[in-house]
Order: sequence, then C-alpha cells, then structure tokens
Amino acid sequence: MFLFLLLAVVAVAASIAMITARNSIHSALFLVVDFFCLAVLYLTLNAEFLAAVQIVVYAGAIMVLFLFVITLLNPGNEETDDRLRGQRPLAVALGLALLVEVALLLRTQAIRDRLGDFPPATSFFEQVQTRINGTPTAPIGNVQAIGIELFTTYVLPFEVVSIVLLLAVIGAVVLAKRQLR
Amino acid sequence: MAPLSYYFILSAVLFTIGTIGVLIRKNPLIMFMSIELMLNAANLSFASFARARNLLSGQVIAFFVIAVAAAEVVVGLAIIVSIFRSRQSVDVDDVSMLKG
Amino acid sequence: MGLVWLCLLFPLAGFAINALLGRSLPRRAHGIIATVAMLAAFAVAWIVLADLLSLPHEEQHRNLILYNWVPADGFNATFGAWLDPLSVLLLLIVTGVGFVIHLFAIGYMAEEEEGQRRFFAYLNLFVVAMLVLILANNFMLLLVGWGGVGFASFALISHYFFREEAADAAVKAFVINTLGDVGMMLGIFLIWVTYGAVDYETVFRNAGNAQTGTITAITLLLLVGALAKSGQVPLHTWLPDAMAGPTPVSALIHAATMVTAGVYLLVRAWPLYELAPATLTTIAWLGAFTALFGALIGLVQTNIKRVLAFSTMSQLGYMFLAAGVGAYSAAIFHLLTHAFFKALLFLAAGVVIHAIGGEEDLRRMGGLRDKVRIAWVAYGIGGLAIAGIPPFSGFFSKDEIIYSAFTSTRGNVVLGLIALLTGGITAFYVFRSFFLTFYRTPRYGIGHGGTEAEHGHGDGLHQPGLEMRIPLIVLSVLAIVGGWVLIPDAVHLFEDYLEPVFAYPAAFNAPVHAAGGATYWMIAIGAALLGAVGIGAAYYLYVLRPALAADLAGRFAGIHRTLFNRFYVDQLYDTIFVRPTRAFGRAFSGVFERGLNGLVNGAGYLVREASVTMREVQTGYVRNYALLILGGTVLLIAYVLFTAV
Amino acid sequence: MSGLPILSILIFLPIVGGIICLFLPGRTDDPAAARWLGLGASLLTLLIALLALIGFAPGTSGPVLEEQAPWIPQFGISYHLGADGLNILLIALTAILTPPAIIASWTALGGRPRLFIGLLLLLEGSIIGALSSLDLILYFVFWEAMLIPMYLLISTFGGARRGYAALKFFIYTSAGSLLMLLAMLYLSYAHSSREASAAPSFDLRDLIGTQLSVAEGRWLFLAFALAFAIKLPIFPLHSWLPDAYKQAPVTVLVLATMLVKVGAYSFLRFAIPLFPDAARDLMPILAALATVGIIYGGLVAAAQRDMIRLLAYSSLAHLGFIGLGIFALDARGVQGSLLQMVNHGVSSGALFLIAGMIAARVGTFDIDAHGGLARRWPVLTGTFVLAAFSSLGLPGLNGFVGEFLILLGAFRTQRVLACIATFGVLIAAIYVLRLFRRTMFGRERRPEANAQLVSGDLSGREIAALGPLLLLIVWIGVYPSPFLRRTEAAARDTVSAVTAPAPATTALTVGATALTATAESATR
Repeated sequence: MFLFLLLAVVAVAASIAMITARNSIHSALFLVVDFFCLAVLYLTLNAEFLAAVQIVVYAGAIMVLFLFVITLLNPGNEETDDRLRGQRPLAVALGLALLVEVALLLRTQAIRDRLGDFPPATSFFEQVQTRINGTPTAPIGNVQAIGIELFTTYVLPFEVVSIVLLLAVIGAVVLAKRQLR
Repeated sequence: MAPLSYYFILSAVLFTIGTIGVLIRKNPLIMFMSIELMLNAANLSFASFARARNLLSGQVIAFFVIAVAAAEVVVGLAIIVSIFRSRQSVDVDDVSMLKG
Repeated sequence: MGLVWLCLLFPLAGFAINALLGRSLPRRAHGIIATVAMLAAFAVAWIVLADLLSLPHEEQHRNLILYNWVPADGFNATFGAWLDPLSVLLLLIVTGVGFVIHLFAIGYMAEEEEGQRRFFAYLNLFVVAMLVLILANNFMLLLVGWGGVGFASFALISHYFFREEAADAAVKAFVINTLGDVGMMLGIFLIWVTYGAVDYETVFRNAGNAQTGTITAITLLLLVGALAKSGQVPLHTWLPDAMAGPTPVSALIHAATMVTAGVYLLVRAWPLYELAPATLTTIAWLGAFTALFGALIGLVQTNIKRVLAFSTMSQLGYMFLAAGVGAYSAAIFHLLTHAFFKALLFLAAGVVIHAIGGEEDLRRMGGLRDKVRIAWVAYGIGGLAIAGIPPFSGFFSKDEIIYSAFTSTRGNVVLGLIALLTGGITAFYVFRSFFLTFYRTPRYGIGHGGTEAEHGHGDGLHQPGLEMRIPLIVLSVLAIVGGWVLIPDAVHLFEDYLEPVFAYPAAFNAPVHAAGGATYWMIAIGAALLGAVGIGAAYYLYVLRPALAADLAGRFAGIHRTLFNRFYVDQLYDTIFVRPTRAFGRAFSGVFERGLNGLVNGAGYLVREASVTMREVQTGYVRNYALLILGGTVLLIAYVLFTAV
Repeated sequence: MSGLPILSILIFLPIVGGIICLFLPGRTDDPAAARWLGLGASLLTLLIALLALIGFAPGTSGPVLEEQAPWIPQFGISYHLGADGLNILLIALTAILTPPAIIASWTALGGRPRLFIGLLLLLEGSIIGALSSLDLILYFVFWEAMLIPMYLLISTFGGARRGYAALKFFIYTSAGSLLMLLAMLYLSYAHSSREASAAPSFDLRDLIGTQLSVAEGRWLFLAFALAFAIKLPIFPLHSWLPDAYKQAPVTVLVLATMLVKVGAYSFLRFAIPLFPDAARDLMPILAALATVGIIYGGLVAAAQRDMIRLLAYSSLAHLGFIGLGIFALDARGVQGSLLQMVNHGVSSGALFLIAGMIAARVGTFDIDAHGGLARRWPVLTGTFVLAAFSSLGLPGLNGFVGEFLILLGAFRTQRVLACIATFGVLIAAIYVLRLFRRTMFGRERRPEANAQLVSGDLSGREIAALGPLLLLIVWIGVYPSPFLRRTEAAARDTVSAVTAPAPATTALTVGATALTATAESATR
C-alpha cells in the first residue's frame, strides 16, 4: 500500500512536471520518471514481462528517440501565450471534468459490484497455469505464460503487429529522408 | 496491496494529465510525450484488469499497445522532423492546412 | 375493288420517285412523272366506280381492310378503305381534277428555275393525303388524311418560302388546321368512349345508341375540324393567305381537295349529324353567314386570286348550308360542280398571271381579252357557272341548295334569302374581277421575264402551251355540262347514284329532298335573274362607268375599308389569341422560369451559405480538434453517467 | 440464343467497350481508334438488341430473358434482369440511338475522342441496365450510374456554362434519388418484418404486394415519384433540363432523351405496381401536373430564341404527354406512353442532331440569326421537315399514334385534363413551325464565310446518322402494330393491377370486339 501511494504520488508529480516544463529535455526526463514508476507498478500487479518491456522499450528505445529528435531540432522554449484563446482553461476544465466523471463512474453501485477487488496472488498463478497447462500445480513463469498466450491465442494479432512495425520503419525512412532533387 | 480502484484512479489521473498536456502544449514533441503518458495510463488499467480477472489477456494487450506505440512514435517523429525541415518550426499551430 | 389501293399507290409512288430519286432526273421529268401517276390513279378510279356500280344498291358500301394499323388494348383502328358512292365520287373528283391541275402545272411551272421537284412531289403527296382522307374507313385514319392534307398544303403554300408572306401564310394555314385537328381528335375520343370503336361501320350502325347531348358534342367537335379545313367562319383566316402558293396549288386546294374535306366529313358522318339537330342548325347558320361574309369581302379585293379565295369560302358556305338543312346530296352536288368551275377559274387566272409575268393585282391588269383569249373564254365560262346562269353547272347545284334552304324542314326563309342574295353578290364580284382583268385598257407592265422570241406573239405575254390549254378546255366543258347529272323533274342520275349512301345504315330514313315542282323553278329562275343582274351591275360599274366605282368606294370609304380588311377578323384574332399566347409564353419563360430557377438555385445557395458558416468550426488547428474530441468524450461519459447507470 | 444472358450482354458490352475506349493506347487526340471501337460496340449492341426485340413475341406478358444471380444474399439483393413489354422497346431504342449519336459526333469529339465515346458507351450501358433491372438495389445502382457519364459529358464537353449546368443536373437529380433509396430500404424492411417467413429481399417481384398502411404507401410512393418526376421531369421540377440540354454537346442529347425516359418507365415498373393504392389516389395530381407541363412547356418553347432551349422545352411538353398517358391509368394511355417514349427518342433525337448540323453550318443556335436556309440545303430541309412534323404529331407520322393513344386513354379517365392536353398539339404546331419557319424560310441571310463552319448540304455521314431515325419516324406512323402488340399485354397487366376490374365500357364493346376479329381475319 505504501509502495503504491509512493509510486502514485511520484508518477503524478512527474507527469504534471512533464506537461508544464518549459524545456522539452526536462519534459522527456520527467516522462522517464513516469515510465519507471509504472514499471514498478506493473511488478506489483504480477506483470513482470510487462515491466521489463516498459523499461526496455519505453524508457530505453522510445525515450532515446525522443531525446534524439529534441536535440536534433533544438526547438528552444515555446512562447507562453496561446494563440487559441480559451484553449488552456477549457482544456484544464474539461480534463478535470473527465476525471470527475470517471471517479463518479467508479463510485456507482453497478460498476463497483462488477469490479470487485484483486484476488490473492496465488489464485492468479493457479488460474493462469490451469488455462495454459491444464493443471494448477505445474509452476510457470510470467514470461513463459505470456509467450504461450502470444503464440497461440494471439498469434494473428502478433503477426499483424510485426507488419505494423515494419510499415512504421518504412514510413519513417520515407518521411525522414531528404527529398532527392 | 492497494485496492483495485486505487489503480484505476491513478490511471485516470495520469490519463487526464496526459490529455491536458496534449491540449495545452504547442510543442509537438511534448504533445507526443503526453500521448505516451495517456497510453501508459491505459496500460496500467489493462494490467490491473489482468490481475483482477486472473487473465493474461490484459497483459498481452498492454504488450501490443507498447509495440504499436513504438511504431507510432517512430512515424510521428519522422513527420515532425520533415515538417520542421520545411517550416523551420515545431509549433503545431503553424500547421493549419486543414482549415475549412 | 381492291384496285382502289392503286389509286393511293400511284401518287405515292410519284411522290417517292420525285422525292427520293428525283435529283438525277431532268427538270421536265418531275412534272411528267407526277402527272402520269395522277392519270393512272384517275383511270383506276373509274374501274373502282364500275366495280361499285355493278353491285346491287343495298350492297354499295364496302369496308376493305388492308392491315391492322393501331391495335391497342380494347381499341383498334385499321388501315382500310370505306367504299361507297360518296367516297368513290370524291375519289373521281380528286384524281380527275387533280390530274388536270397537275397537267396544267407542268406548263405553269416550266420556267421555274428551282423547286420543281419539290413542287411536284408535294403535289402528289397532297393528293395521297386527300385520298386517304376520302377513303378512310375509320375516324382515326380520316385524321391521318386530314393532317396530311394540312401538311401538304403547308409545304405547297410555302413553295416560295423565301417570301416572308408565303412562309407566314403556310404557318398560319397549318396552325389553324391543327386547331381543327384538335377538335377532331376530341370528337374522335368522345366517339370511342361512347361507341367503343372509331370505325364508320360500328359507329354509324350504333349511332342512335347514345344520348342526344353526347352526339351533339361529338358532332360539334367534328365540326370544328370541318370549319378549319373548309375555311368557314370563324376559322377562315388562313384561306385567303394561302394564295401565296403557286396558282395550281390554289386550284388544287380550293377546287378538288383540301377545302372540300369539311363538307365531305359532314356528309360522311351524316348519321351522327342527323341525330344532332342543334349542330345542324349551327352548321346551316354558319354556312349561310360564311357564304354572305365571303361574298361581301370578295366585292372589294384587288388580288385576283384573293377574289377567288373568298368566292371559295362563300361557295363552301353554300355547301355547309346545304348540309345544315339536311340536303346532303345537294351539298355533294355543289361540291362536284364547284370542283369544276373553281378549278377552271383558278387555272384561267393562272394563265393570266402567267401571261403577265406573275402579276396578281387586278388594278394592274385589263384589256387581256384578245391577248389571252383562251383565258377569257375559260374565265367567262367559270364565272357564268359560279353565277348560276343556266345551263351552266352552277345553276343546278346552287339552286338545289337555295331551294333546300327555303323548303327543307330545317331551313327557313331567312336562310333562303341569304343564299339567294349571296348568289347575286357572287355574280357581281366574280364578274367584277372578270371585267377588270379582260376589259378596258391594259394597266400591266410588260417585260417581267420571258422572252418574246420564245412565244412569238410580240406582245411580251407568255402564251399558255398545250399542257395548259387542255386542262382549260376540259374543265370548261365540265363546268358547262357537269350540272346536267341532276336536273329537277328531268334527270335524277346524281340522286340515284348517291342514294345508297343515305340508305345505310338502314335504321335511318334517308332525308331525300326531291327537288322540283313550281316552287323550285320559281326560285331557280329568280336566282338566275339575280345572277344576271349582278353581272350587269358589274359590267355597268367596271366597263361602262369605271369612275362611278371609284366614286362609290370613296363615298362608302368606311364600309370599303372594313370589307377590304376582311372585317378586321385577322386583327381581332391577333389581339385576342396570338398576342396573349405570345405574352404568356414570354411571361412564363421570363418570370416563371426565372422564379423556378431561382427557387432551385436558392436551395443550393442556402446550403452553401450554411456550409460557409459551418466551416468556421474547421479552424485547422490540431489542438482545437483535440479539444473538441475531449469535449465529446466528456459529454458521452456524462450521458452514460446520467442515463445508463 | 435463349441460353445466352442477352440482357447482361446488352448492358456490359457497351460498358466494357466504353472502358476499353477510355484506356486505348496511342495518342489521346487520335480519334480513329475510338470512333471505330465505339461504332463497332454500339452496332453489335444494336444487333443483339434487335434480335431480342424480334424474339420477343407479341402478346407476351411475363418477363423474358430473365437472369437472376445472388449478389448480396445477406440483404436479399440479387442481380435480377428481365425484359417485358414495358422495357423491351426502350432497351432496343437505346441501342438504336447510340450509333447515330456516335456517327453524328464523328468529327465533334471535343479534342478528347476516347473520353467522349467511352462515356457515351458507358451511358448507353447504364441506361440499358436501369431499364432491365428487376431488383431495386441493382436498379438504383444503374440509375445513379447513368448520372456519372452524363455529368462528365456535360462538364467536359459542354458549352460556356457547363460547370453550372452539370452540377445542377447532378445535384438536382440525385437529390430526388436519395429519398427513393430510403423508401427502398423502408419497403424492404417492411416486407421482411411483416410478411411471415419472408427473407429479406429487394427483388421487385417479392416486394409487390407488401402490406402497407395507407399513409406509408403514400409517403413511399411520393418518395419514388419525386425521384422519377425530377428525372422525367414533371412541371415544377424541370428547371435542370433546359440548362443541362443547352450546355451538353448536341450529339449527347440523343441519348439524354433516353435518360429522362427512364424516369417515365420507372413509374410503370416500380412506383405504380409497388404502391397501387397510393398510385390510384395520387395519380390525378400527377396527371394534372403533366398537363400543366404540356401547356407550359409549349408556351415557353414558343418564346425561346435558342434552338436547343426551344427543343428542351418541347421535350418538357412531350414528356408531359408521356406522363399523362401513364398517370391516366388506362391501358391505351400506357401503350401510347410507351410508344411515345420511343417516338420522343426518335423525333427529338433527330431534331437535336439536325439543330447541331444547322449550327455547324451557320455557327449559332439562335433562330433569329439566320433564315431561308431551305434554299441552300434541300436535303437538310427535307430531314428537318420530317423530324419537325413528327415532333408536332402530324397524323401519319409516329408522334401522332402515340399522342392519340395517350389522349384517348386519358380522355376515358381524366376527361378535363385530356381536353386541355389536346391543345398541347396545337401549341406544338406553333413552336415547331416557329422554329422551322425562322430558320428555313424567309429571306436568305448568308452568314459570314468562316473556315470553322461546315459548308454544303448533309454529308453521307450525317445522312447515315439521321437515316435510321427518319425511317423509324415513318415506319411507326404507318405501321405501329409491331410495337403496340409487344406492349399490349404488359400495359394491360400494369393498369389492371392498379385499377379495379374495369366494367365493360358499353354493350357496344362486344360489337367492337367482333369487328376487330373480322378485321384481323381480313388482315390475314
């Protein structure tokens, strides 16, 4: 519980800092903090593989890419006043309204009944193992379980994702290359 | 362990912050980062559900989200780079060719 | 009997040869082809007559069907011929007089540089249409002939289409005839609705099976067509204008074909008219009025062909009067004699016009008696015939009508007196034109075309060739003897011949008016005397004391002008029909069309304006769109929050 | 022959030909290949269409040459074609009119021959498709497909205001179709939800007889009628027509006359059989509007100075006649309308071509700009005479038979309207003769010599384009029974499905029938 609250406070603070920072390098670094917090939270949710991927892909690959682009473009500080009148207060107001609404939704009886709470960690493992191995006893790791799931139930989306990535690579190359004259 | 609704609240807060970030910033890079934050918030919900329902599907979806986010960032950044090349600016408000 | 189709086929072939192949033929050939076709048709017509007469009286009505023409669900019109003494008589007149006129036209048109092929092709077509009209065995086919005649007259009147007045006259003739067609069509629709058929056989046999009101409506509607075609008041205005065509065309229109169609229709549909006394009365009065009206206008016209045109109108008025008082055979008898003497008058006038180079104005003629002697003789014979001087043909036929107008159960003294009086006026104005043309000093200018050497007379006049003389001689003879087929108390050839027409359908008792007796001869002699007085007056005014004529015209200038302008009927129609129609067309096409267009375009304009306003929403700023998305999400969740849960 | 999918061939032969024509190799401005391909395809289509017409036995009532294949079976949409007395003449006529259109545009291809001829062929194919569809959705697809080539033809090859006219034409006519599509969907839904054990279907045959309340029937009928009435067009909805006709290339108008007739035909095929009660109740209103159109179109035509506008408004009047014949709900009237559709295609088609030929010689469509042309070009004048008098309904030519039957039918059921409409014949005489007299008659005014203009009388090619039309004008006038016999059964069935069994007109009908029988035996 303490761990969760700590991580939550850090994550929220970091994200607020990220969207308010003048300097984009700072923003990026605050986002990295966020990613780490979330990775730890994944661990508390027994999602070890996800946590690892979060660190490797997000904090590692994506953020590095961001930093590259930031340094490449060196945009400097953006002007503080907004051309679009009313954009900021409206955005904040609507965002808060969204938050309140979600909170209210969570408070409604129907959703609370449906939601329940976390089962004990052991039952999670047992369930997962039963689904995959047919027996609750044989021990199995999270990574192994996800691997089996990915290549059986989700094999088609998995392959599609690989194509998406390929296309992204091609797209990035096409977009970023200098126009040949 | 914190109750499930705490995770959701945290997810909602992060998502809201991300949303506000997209809306108030003009720097496309920071907007992008805010979008990444929103995706992460969603992922947190997925992972929570996976844990709560004793299913791996939530984690798998989160994995897919990460993969797609990576693709999106790659393309998005490429677009930003090429826009910057042609306009020498990274202010999104300078790009308004969709105006009716 | 089946040979009758050849009568149609020959002129049709003539038309087709001239129209389609004529370009490669020499100029003279066109007229010869057309004339030969007419001669062949005329010859066949005699065979048909012989066939018909070989049948017993009660069987002298044949319905020959060639093919099913318009078969529709519950409606059928065949292409067939209705042969009885009436149609065969008309067949003979049309082909016979038509042939003579064709022959005359060869000479008349010989010097025309262009348009000969067209002229003779249409001349043949005219005859074809008229024959279809005459021979039709049902009302719908009758309408084909009816319209075809209208078309051919349009084409012929506009022969000199480069003259504005000829073009206008042709259009006018066709439009007024189409107005008649409209009436005919409505009448035929009513016939079909009433009798369930449009063929003569069914309709006439069942004529009595309808209410009098319906029959009156039918007959009045058919009458509209007859009035238009025969140039009767109030649809007469096209007739004088139609003189813009070449003279043989005028002869053909006025003598043998077109205008007689109306009379033919009335007599053909006599079983219907017999059942509609109100219509008959209308016809009688219209006819009498037209007779007088045309004669009065004819008094002052200065164009020789126009004088003859108004005399045609007037003579057809007689025929209508006859039909109106139930003397159908008298109407047909006058139609026959009129065909002879009117054709003769027109052709004689044609010779004169031809001779002096196309001049038609009486004021610019004169003294031609010795120059074109044959025309003088022919015109004189025709004039005597139309004036009703015995023993010329007009005497018998006209007096038959006057007698019927006085004595028939449907006639009365007023009608009779009008007819009698008109006879006198007729004699006067016809001989007025005769004297103005042939007597006193020449007033024409010589030298309008034509070389002297060509004709060898040295006076610059075109002398008619043989092909023009023969028709004049033939018609002169016929104009004299043509009336002898029916001499009251002596010869009944004509009545006997036509008797089967009025004996069918048998349900009726044919209205036979056996003219004769003292009353008849008294009226006849009176009419003849009146005619003689007319001629004498004309001689006095135009030969002996020409100054007096001008003096009279000056003294009664108002009347003269009214007559000369044909009672201003044209102007009246122009004011009350033509101008408003044109104004409506303009108003519609200007105001209305623009208004409708404005409504349509206005709808488009509204949409565009709305979209111009709406597109302000599309700022082009990504963040604006994103904000809107967020707003939408908030609203959506709010909706879920407040309703669904 | 019976085994072949004749109708599909008729539809797709020109469409495929058109597509090939659009993508021919070689220089784009080289007309030879496109011309000959277009002519060949259209002549082949014509041949097949004529065989189909001849093979269609007179008196046949049901559809023949039927083809049915599932298309989107989930929604009951099928590829269902069929020919019967209602459409066989029109299909044949479409095929007949296309070769003259192509021949007449031989040298006037706007510099883009492939596009022009390709679009013409596509137009032909889609018109035949719309005419032969028996499935509502299939019909709708062809119905909308007709607009595309027409729009492109106007907007690419049209006159000065082509963009405006094309857009107006397109938006106006497709605005009506949208409601029709909605009505189709509603109808199909009503059919499948109300009839016990009914599968979803858009097949016309299934949908006929769907249970509808009075109000539903009326609204659906009006939705269909609006689309058809705009296309036809019926009086207040006609304002697209003069603009579109004026701006379109003249030779295209030959086929455009078919386009509008699909609207008239569709009343008979769809609106009336699908909603018989509503049709019976609302027809008098439509008949009145058609009558107004006859008189109004005629009067406006009489006030025009431009040949094409004059002819466009005369089309409005003619189409008013066609509409009146249909809306009178009388078998004679319907037969007359079907024949008049053919007549209008032939006569107005010929007149449009002739107007184009005159304009090619004098350089303008203004009827007051020239006169006395008859003297210079006798052959042109002769063809003009024939076409003009056919158009004004001269007895003995084709227009008369159609108009007579229409008015005859209308006289039985809508007497007052028929009487008014008959005067349309008179007005037709006025405006047609005005056109003819102003251009052909009168003092000759020579236009200035211009190398752009055609000189001389009609060429062999122009005669070849007009010849078939003129032949039909005479043929239908003199011997229309081959045409009438083929429409008789269909017209009777269509009308009797709407009206209660008609009482015998009078006792005389018996006699008339007997006479007809005699007449027939005599013919044999």
